[in-house]
Formats: sequence, structure tokens, C-alpha cells
Amino acid sequence: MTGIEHATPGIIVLLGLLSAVFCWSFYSVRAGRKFEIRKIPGIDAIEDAIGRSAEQGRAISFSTGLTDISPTLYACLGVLESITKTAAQYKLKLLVPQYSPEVMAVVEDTVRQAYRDVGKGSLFDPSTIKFLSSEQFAFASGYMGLIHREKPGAAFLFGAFAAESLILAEAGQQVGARQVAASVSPEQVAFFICTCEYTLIGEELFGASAYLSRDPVQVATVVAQDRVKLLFCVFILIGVVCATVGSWDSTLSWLNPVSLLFLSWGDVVTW
Amino acid sequence: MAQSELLSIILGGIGTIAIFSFLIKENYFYRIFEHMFIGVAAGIGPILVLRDFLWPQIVEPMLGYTITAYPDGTFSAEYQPLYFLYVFPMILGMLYYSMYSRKHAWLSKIAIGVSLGASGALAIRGFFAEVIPQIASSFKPILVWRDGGFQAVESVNNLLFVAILFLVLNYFFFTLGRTGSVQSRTASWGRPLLMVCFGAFFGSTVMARLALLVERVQFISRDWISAIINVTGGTF
Amino acid sequence: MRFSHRYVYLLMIAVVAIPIVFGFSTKPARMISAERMYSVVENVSIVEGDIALVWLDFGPNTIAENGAQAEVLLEHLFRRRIPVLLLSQYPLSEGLLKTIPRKVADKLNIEMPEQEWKYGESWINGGYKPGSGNYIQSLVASTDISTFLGRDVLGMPIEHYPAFAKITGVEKIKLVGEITGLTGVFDTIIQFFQKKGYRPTFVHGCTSITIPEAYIFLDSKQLHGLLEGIAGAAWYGELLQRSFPQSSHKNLLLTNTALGAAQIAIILLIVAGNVVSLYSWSKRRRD
Amino acid sequence: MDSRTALIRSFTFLGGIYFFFHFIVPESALEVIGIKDAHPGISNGFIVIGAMAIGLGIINLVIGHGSHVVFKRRGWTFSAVLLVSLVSTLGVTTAQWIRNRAVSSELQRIYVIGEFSNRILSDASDVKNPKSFSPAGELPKLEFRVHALTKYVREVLGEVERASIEGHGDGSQESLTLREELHKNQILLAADLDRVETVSWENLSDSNKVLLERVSQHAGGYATAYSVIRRRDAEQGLIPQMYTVLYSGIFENLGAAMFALLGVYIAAAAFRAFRVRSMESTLMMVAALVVMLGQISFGKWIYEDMPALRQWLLEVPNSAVFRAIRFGAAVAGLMLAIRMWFSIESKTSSEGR
Repeated sequence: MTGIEHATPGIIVLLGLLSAVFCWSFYSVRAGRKFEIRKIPGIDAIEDAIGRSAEQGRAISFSTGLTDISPTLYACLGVLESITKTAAQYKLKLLVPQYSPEVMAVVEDTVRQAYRDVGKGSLFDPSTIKFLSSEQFAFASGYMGLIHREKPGAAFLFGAFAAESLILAEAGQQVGARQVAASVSPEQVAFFICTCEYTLIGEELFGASAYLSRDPVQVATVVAQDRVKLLFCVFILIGVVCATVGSWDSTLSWLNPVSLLFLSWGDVVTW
Repeated sequence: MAQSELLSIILGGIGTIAIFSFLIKENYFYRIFEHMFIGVAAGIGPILVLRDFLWPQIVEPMLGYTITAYPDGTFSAEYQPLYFLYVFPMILGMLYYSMYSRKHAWLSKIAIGVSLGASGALAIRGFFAEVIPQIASSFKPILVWRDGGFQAVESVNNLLFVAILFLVLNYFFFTLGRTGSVQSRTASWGRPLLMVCFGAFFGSTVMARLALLVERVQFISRDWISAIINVTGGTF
Repeated sequence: MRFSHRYVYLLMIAVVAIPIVFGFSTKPARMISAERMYSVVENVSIVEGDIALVWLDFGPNTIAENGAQAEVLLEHLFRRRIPVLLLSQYPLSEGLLKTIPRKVADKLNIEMPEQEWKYGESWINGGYKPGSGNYIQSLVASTDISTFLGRDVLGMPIEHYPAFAKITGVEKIKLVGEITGLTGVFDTIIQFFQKKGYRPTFVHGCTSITIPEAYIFLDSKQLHGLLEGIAGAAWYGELLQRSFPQSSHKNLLLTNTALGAAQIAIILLIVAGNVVSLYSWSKRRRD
Repeated sequence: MDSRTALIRSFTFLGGIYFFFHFIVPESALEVIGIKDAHPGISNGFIVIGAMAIGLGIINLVIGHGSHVVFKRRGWTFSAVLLVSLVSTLGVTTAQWIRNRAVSSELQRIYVIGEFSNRILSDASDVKNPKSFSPAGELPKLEFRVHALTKYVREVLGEVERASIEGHGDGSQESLTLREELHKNQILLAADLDRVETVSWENLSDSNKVLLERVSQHAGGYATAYSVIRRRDAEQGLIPQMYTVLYSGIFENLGAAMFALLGVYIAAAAFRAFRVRSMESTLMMVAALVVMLGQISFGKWIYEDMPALRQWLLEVPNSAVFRAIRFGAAVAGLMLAIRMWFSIESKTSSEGR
């Protein structure tokens, strides 16, 4: 099955359904319905790490790794924002090493904004948002050096990472920083687990900022994504049943919910 | 061997040693090459963007450089004025630089906005492109009959696959079950499975990473040393 | 705690360096799939005008593993005097398409000065071919591959080289090799490099990370021979040495030894770590 | 919501609208309204916006490290190293690029021969809608075009003759075959020209067709051979050598060295983390050990079916978990994507102050 370039009628219907779920969750959150978010274990680790470096008066660092402009980045920004606010309260130096110039612009904007929101705009120092390199390993070497010179008390690694993940995490480990990582790349989570105090896995990264901020919109997003996943789970369940029936009686092997999604416009019209 | 290649090997070897010296502690030798690396990388990147994208794909068509003039005064094609529309994204992109002015910094948010919007919409397509095939291939029969016989092993594997899939998906529900509900009590079951997966990833990566270490050691102990000997004429 | 890590670093480097620097090499472990591959390459029947096609789809990141595999495969093909057409679907491998066959040829030329292996006769370099699946499909479909390929990286028309001038149809390609560390690349080859009444002999070199993928095809008999990482290449080299005693693969064996040693070192480290922590734990229990 | 916010949000929305419709609208419809062909161009337009940001990185580096150097702050020497290598790399890569462009524009003069003769053919055989464009509106007569062609080819051949007197290429086997090829095609081309000039070009007879085809064919062979020779020359000289040192010498080698650090770090990580501490760490350790032992001969001594076990572990549980993770992340991504596109924010992070 190759990648989907254009929506089939089935996909449009599905998209409509998903948007409906999305709107419903926003509506019900706006309407004041309370949803409790299951505690994400990593959250305490984040607050704890900041607290520690506040005691020791050490800087904290936050890196989005190789994340480019994408939903993942958007989720990371949520976390960065609340971390920045806490850091601003404690008057901690916040280092944000950068990989992509475009992302740097977005990040700088977010950080500046966060400082303003807590009325500490004057504390914001643009030079702490350091562009290192757009080359994977040049970035890694820069990060290693930076961490060893600044010796932050807490290091956060949130976003998309590749092979360099272990280099970054090991650097933090070497200077004894309390590290919390969150990655959407499962291949790298293993290395974070081995080197960080706590690692948020995959989707937890998206849940984290909602939990931290308790901001209704973010909560609504998490609610929506849970409902959508539930929808897909049911879908898979049906699919599995169909497949089993199909394997038992091969005359029924045409039973397959996904095939509906692949009906072309032509089929629909003739239908 | 050309002078440049020889020099490359010698420099590369010194650089490699500098990077490895970091393993003892962060030191000046490392710092020099770290900064050199970043400098060189930062110098190469933009030129590549310019050389491989901006110039051939945008500027040349815009200026009509892609059209060849023939000896008889005719041209390979007529100039396409629509290409001039590229001026607008260029201007939009330039807005990024307003972030350096206190007064007009907000303008950069327009450029950021467009990028966010575009990648948002693209991600919608990306979602279906990634997820639909995955769902389709998760439809595994948990009881497999093939060529008249019941396939016990395959059935067990498929059953495990589906079960694990659901258990782990369940782990990632955040707002579904109230505390004490079945969901919230079973949520944690996914975690051990995750750990197995990560362990496996770790194990299967080890060999590849080590291979790279071996490659470097060989580079130093063969190419580099012989290059040094080549230069010093073996007199040291 | 942190100090002990330096020892770990040092240990690893030592474990890797000692075999390479002092030239200790152990006999490689027997790899069945590599053995299968050796025999298919040995027995693939070649008549005048037949060729082998080898894709080198790897860059600097996996050269440590794939490079060695490419070398042993090419050496075997060269020794059998099978003309090799080299292609790539991966832009970063353009440089390697030049250097690797040249290296192998030089080795053989030194080994047997009376014969010659040279560009245009033993191999040609078709260069980087974008468009993976689609490209392969049209390649397989074309009735005159030499013209379909057009020119080699030097800009020479393929017809210029007698050994490759008469590749009328894909049937002339008796063996297809794919050396890559990229996921999904070999799938495309298996998928598209066949047509009615034609399936070439497929051999594949994969990195330790992509072994699982390759196994699927090995079980389904779609793949006839496999080199698993360095270990596979090392055993292949061993087999070459058996039939061609003068052929030496010292480096390969050293690399393989270093890798194996390093891997065992890691396992021992894990064990040691646990022993230490268990000991201290029980000590704490006692006092 | 002030006007600036409104502006930013509308731009954000507009940024997404195109790609959304490109996804929603069926391909056939796109073809009708002509978007299908324009799509690559349009998406390039979006890439341009991001590409314009490349300067930001350099500015950030120059400001940061420049101030270090100017005010002689701690570690300013390293900043100096960075700036020097940055500037020199920029210089060399640019010079290299300009140099290559010069070569290709020189070669363009030769490529035109084949292209032009093909064009004459296609235009003449399809007079209704010719591909070429003439500012005069009407395309010149066939006779005139062919004459222009022959005149031009003779010029070019002369130039190359003069150029290649400074013996191109190294004495290597490749360059010899190349020069042979060049010479062969030169002779053939010259012969074609003579024949072209003898026949009449009132109209395009089949024999004329064949003639022009041969011209283009030989011109093609000639051009490629010459281009390879010229490119090989272009690889000599100081600039390309400096480029090699910067790129292969520093950039590639330092990258490889960084990558190789993983080889030792991975050992340290395993040593530190794989302890029988909790069930989780134990499970992780066991899985890792099984996979590791499954891929080295040593493993078979411990347990005969270790490779098979490894295989099963990777194929069944691992791929299921992997899929579940990616799946969850993808759904979350989708929801955020919608939010991004409509800039749905409770507090106004997209507000322009």
C-alpha cells in the first residue's frame, strides 16, 4: 500500500468524523465539563528538576533536538512555555540550543512571550537562544560543549531525535544534570531511558503540556485525541474480526473495513 | 595521492583525536575543533540551500535563465511571467529578519504563521498517509486457517500482536477513564511491553554503533598514521 | 560513579583498538546465509553477454558494514569474470561507486599481475538513478537495457564497452545484488525487479539493524543469499580464501574480531554491573 | 483580538488552505483546473519562505561569537576560530559554486547544438504549434535556421579546438577514452555539417530529417565527452582542493568522529541502566541481551535458537509496540495540526504585540 496523495471519499468522511470529535471536545470543555487528565509520571520529574537547579542556582537547558516546524514542535513549545515561566520565577538562566533557524525564530518568540506573561520581560536574554548548527553531528558537538561549559542543573530533551540522542543525553549525564526527555521517535527512547531521570514516551509528550498548563484548549486537544484513538481502536477490532472470519471462510475474505477508505471517486459515482 | 587528500586525512585524524579527547574531559583541544566544525557546517549549509534549491528552482526560472537562446534569434520557450509570483514568498520569508527589530518584531510572526499553517495542513495529509496503511496491516486474523489446516503458531503470534497493540494503545489514554475505572487500572500494563520494545531497539542498534567506532579506529591506525609517515618521510 | 564511566569508555576503545592495531584476528563464525550466498554466486551460470547488477545504496553512515560486504561480493564476481554493472538509488553513495570497485580491482591486479581487471571490462558505473520503484520498473520493462541506461558516469554511451554493449533484455542480468543499510530499499528491488518468466538470483548485504527485514525474504525464498553485517562479510571472505588461497581479507577479519570483542565486552559489562549492585545490596542487607 | 492578531491568524490560515485543498480535491479535478502541473512550483513557493530563514542561523552565530571576540570575553579565541572557519567556508563554497557555474555556462554553448537541431526538426515537422518562441512572432524559415545552426557549430568547434590545445585531462585511462570519444564525434559532426550545407533546405525531406538527427546525435556525444573532460579539469586548482579539505577533511571526518562516540556511550549507557533494579529495567535488559546475543555467534553457544528468538522478539512484540507508539503520536499530531492551522489558542500566543 503506497502513501496517500489525495483524499478518497472514504477519507473525507473519516476526516469529517474526526473533526466532529474535535469540535465536540472543544465544545464540552468550553461548556465547562471537567475532564481529569491521568497523571503523567514524568511531570513531577520536570518540576523536581527545575526545583533542584534553583536550589543550586544552576542554569537549565531545553532542546527540541532535530524537530522542524511540525505538530511535534508545537507540543514541545507548550512544555517550553511553562518551563520558561517557572524558570523566570526562580530567575534561572535558560539555555535553548537550536538546530533549525526557522524553529529558532518560533522558539525565541515563545520564550520572549513566556517571560512577558509572567511580567519578567526584562529578564529575557536573546543570547541564551543559541543557534548551534543545522548539521546533526555539528549540533551534537556544540551541545556537548555547551552543556559542559554551562553545567546546567536540569536538561530537557523534548521532540524528534535521531542517532545523536545518546550523545546529548550522555553530555547532561556527565555534568550531573537532572534530565527529562520526551521523544516521538521510539528508536531513541531506549537511550533516553538509560541516561535520563525520566523519559516521556511518544504521545505522553503531547499530553505533558496540557497537564502542566491545565489550559482548557490543550486539555480539549488531549480529550479529542483520546476519543479519536478510541474510534480507531474500534475500527481495528472490527478489522481483526473480519480478517479472522475471512481466514476461516475464504469466500468472505473481501470483508475489510479499510477497503471502504480506498474506494475511488469513480467507484462511488458508479455505486 | 593529491595534496588536498593527504591534508584532509591528516586534519581529519587530528580532529578525530580531538573529539575523542572529550571522553577524558572537556578540553581546549576539543573546543577548537568543536568550534571549527560548527563554523564549517554553518558555512556549507546556506550555500547548499542556495546552490541546490533557491538558485536553480526559484531564481533562474524567475529571471528566465532556464530559457536557452538559439543561434537564429529564437528561444527554447516563452518567458513565464507567473514565476515572478515567487517574489511574494521571498518577501514573506524576509519578514523573519524583522525579529531583530524591537519595533517590528511582530512582523516575523506572519512568516512563522504561514509556516505553521502550511505544516499543519500538510500534517493532516501526512496523518492519513502514515496511519491508514498501518491500520490496514494491523487487521491480522487471530485464528489462521490456511490450505485446509489451522496454523497454531501464526494464530498465537497474531493474537499476541493484536493484544499487545491494544494494551499499549490503552497505556496512552489520558482522559478516558476516571480514577479506579478499568481503563485507568489496566493503563499501566502497557509499560512493561514498552520496555521490552526499547530493550530490543537498544540491542539491535549496538552493532551498528560499534561498527562506526571500529571504522574510526581503523582510520586513525591506518590511513592517518600512514599519511603522517608519508609527510614526515617516516622520520620521527 | 561518573569516574567509572571513563573506565568504560577506555575499555571499549581498547577492546576495539587492540585487535586492529596488533592484528589479532579470530576465525569468523560460520554464517549459513552467507554460505548460501557464496554458493549461488559461485554457481550462477553466465554466458557471453550476461552481466551482474549490483546496487550500492549506502553512505558514510553504514560504510563500516556495507563497504566490507560490497568488497567481498565484487571480489567474487570479478574473480569469476562476471561483468558488473554498478548502480545506486542513494545520492550519498556516488563517491563509493567509484572507489570500492577500483579498490577491489587494484587488489586483484596486484595479486595476479598477469591478468587485468579494469573499468569498462570488469565493471561500469551507471551512477545514481533517482525514482527508485518507477525507475526499476521501466528498467525491467525495457527491451534494450544498454540504450535505456544511456551513459555511464563518465558520460560514455554504454555501447562503448563491449562487455555491456549487448544487454538486450533484463534476462541478461543473471544476478542482482543489493548492498544497503536503508530500510525499504531491498523491498522495492524484490517487488519490482522481476517480470513474467524472469526472476534473477537475488543476493543482499544488510546492516545489523536491517537484518530482521531481510530475514522475511530469506524465509520466503525470494532472497537467495544474505550477508548479515560485518559477520556475514567476514565469513564470505573466509570462504573466498578457501577457494582462492592467495586472497587475503585481513582487515575484514580484524574488523569482525574487534566488533565481536566489543559486543561481548558490553554483555560482560552488563553482567558485571549487576554483580556489583547485587553485592552491595546484599552487603547493605547484612549490616 | 487586535488587528495584528487578526492579520497573523489569517495568514496562518491561508498558509494551510492550499495544501488542504490539494489533499481534499480529487486528482482528476486538480488536473482540470491546472493545479496538478503547477503543484511542484507552488509547493516550492512555500519552501522558499522557510529557505529565506537560513540567514538567521548565521546572524545568530555572528552576533553571539562576534561580540565575544570584540569584547575579548572568556573563550573569545574559540569564537574567533568559529568565525574564521565560517567565513572561509562561505568563501570557498561560493567560489567553488561560481566556478562550476562558469564551466556549465561554457558547456551550455555546446549542448545548444543538439538541442537546437532537435528543435528545428520538431518545429518543422509540427508547423501548427512550434515549441520554440520567436520575439518576432513568426518563426524564421527552415533554411535560415539550418544556416544559423551550421554557422554556430563551426564557431563552437573552433573554440573547443583552441581550448583543448592546452591538453585537457590527466593521462589516465578514462581521460584517454574520453578524448578518443571527443575526437571521433568531432570528425563525424564536421562531416555532417558538410553534407548539411550541400543539400537544399526548402522543405524538410526525410533525408534532411535523418541528417539533422545525426547532427544532434553526434553533437550529443561530442558535448558529453567534452563536458566530462572540462569537469575533470575543473577539479584541479586551489579552490576545489580547499573545498576538499574543508568538506572531506573537516566536515565529514568530524561528523564520523562524533558518530563514533556513540560506540563508547552505548556501552556506558548499558552498563549504567541495565540492572536488575525494577521489573522494567530487568525486562529492558533481558530484551537487549537476547537481541545482542542473537546477532553474534557467541549467542548460539548459550542457547541454540537465540537468533530465532531474537527474530521473533523483533517481529511480533516489538513491531506491535512500535506501531502503537507511532499510532498514538500520529493521532495527537493530527489534533495539534488542526489547532495549528486554525491557530486555536486560549491565551494569545499568536498575538502581535
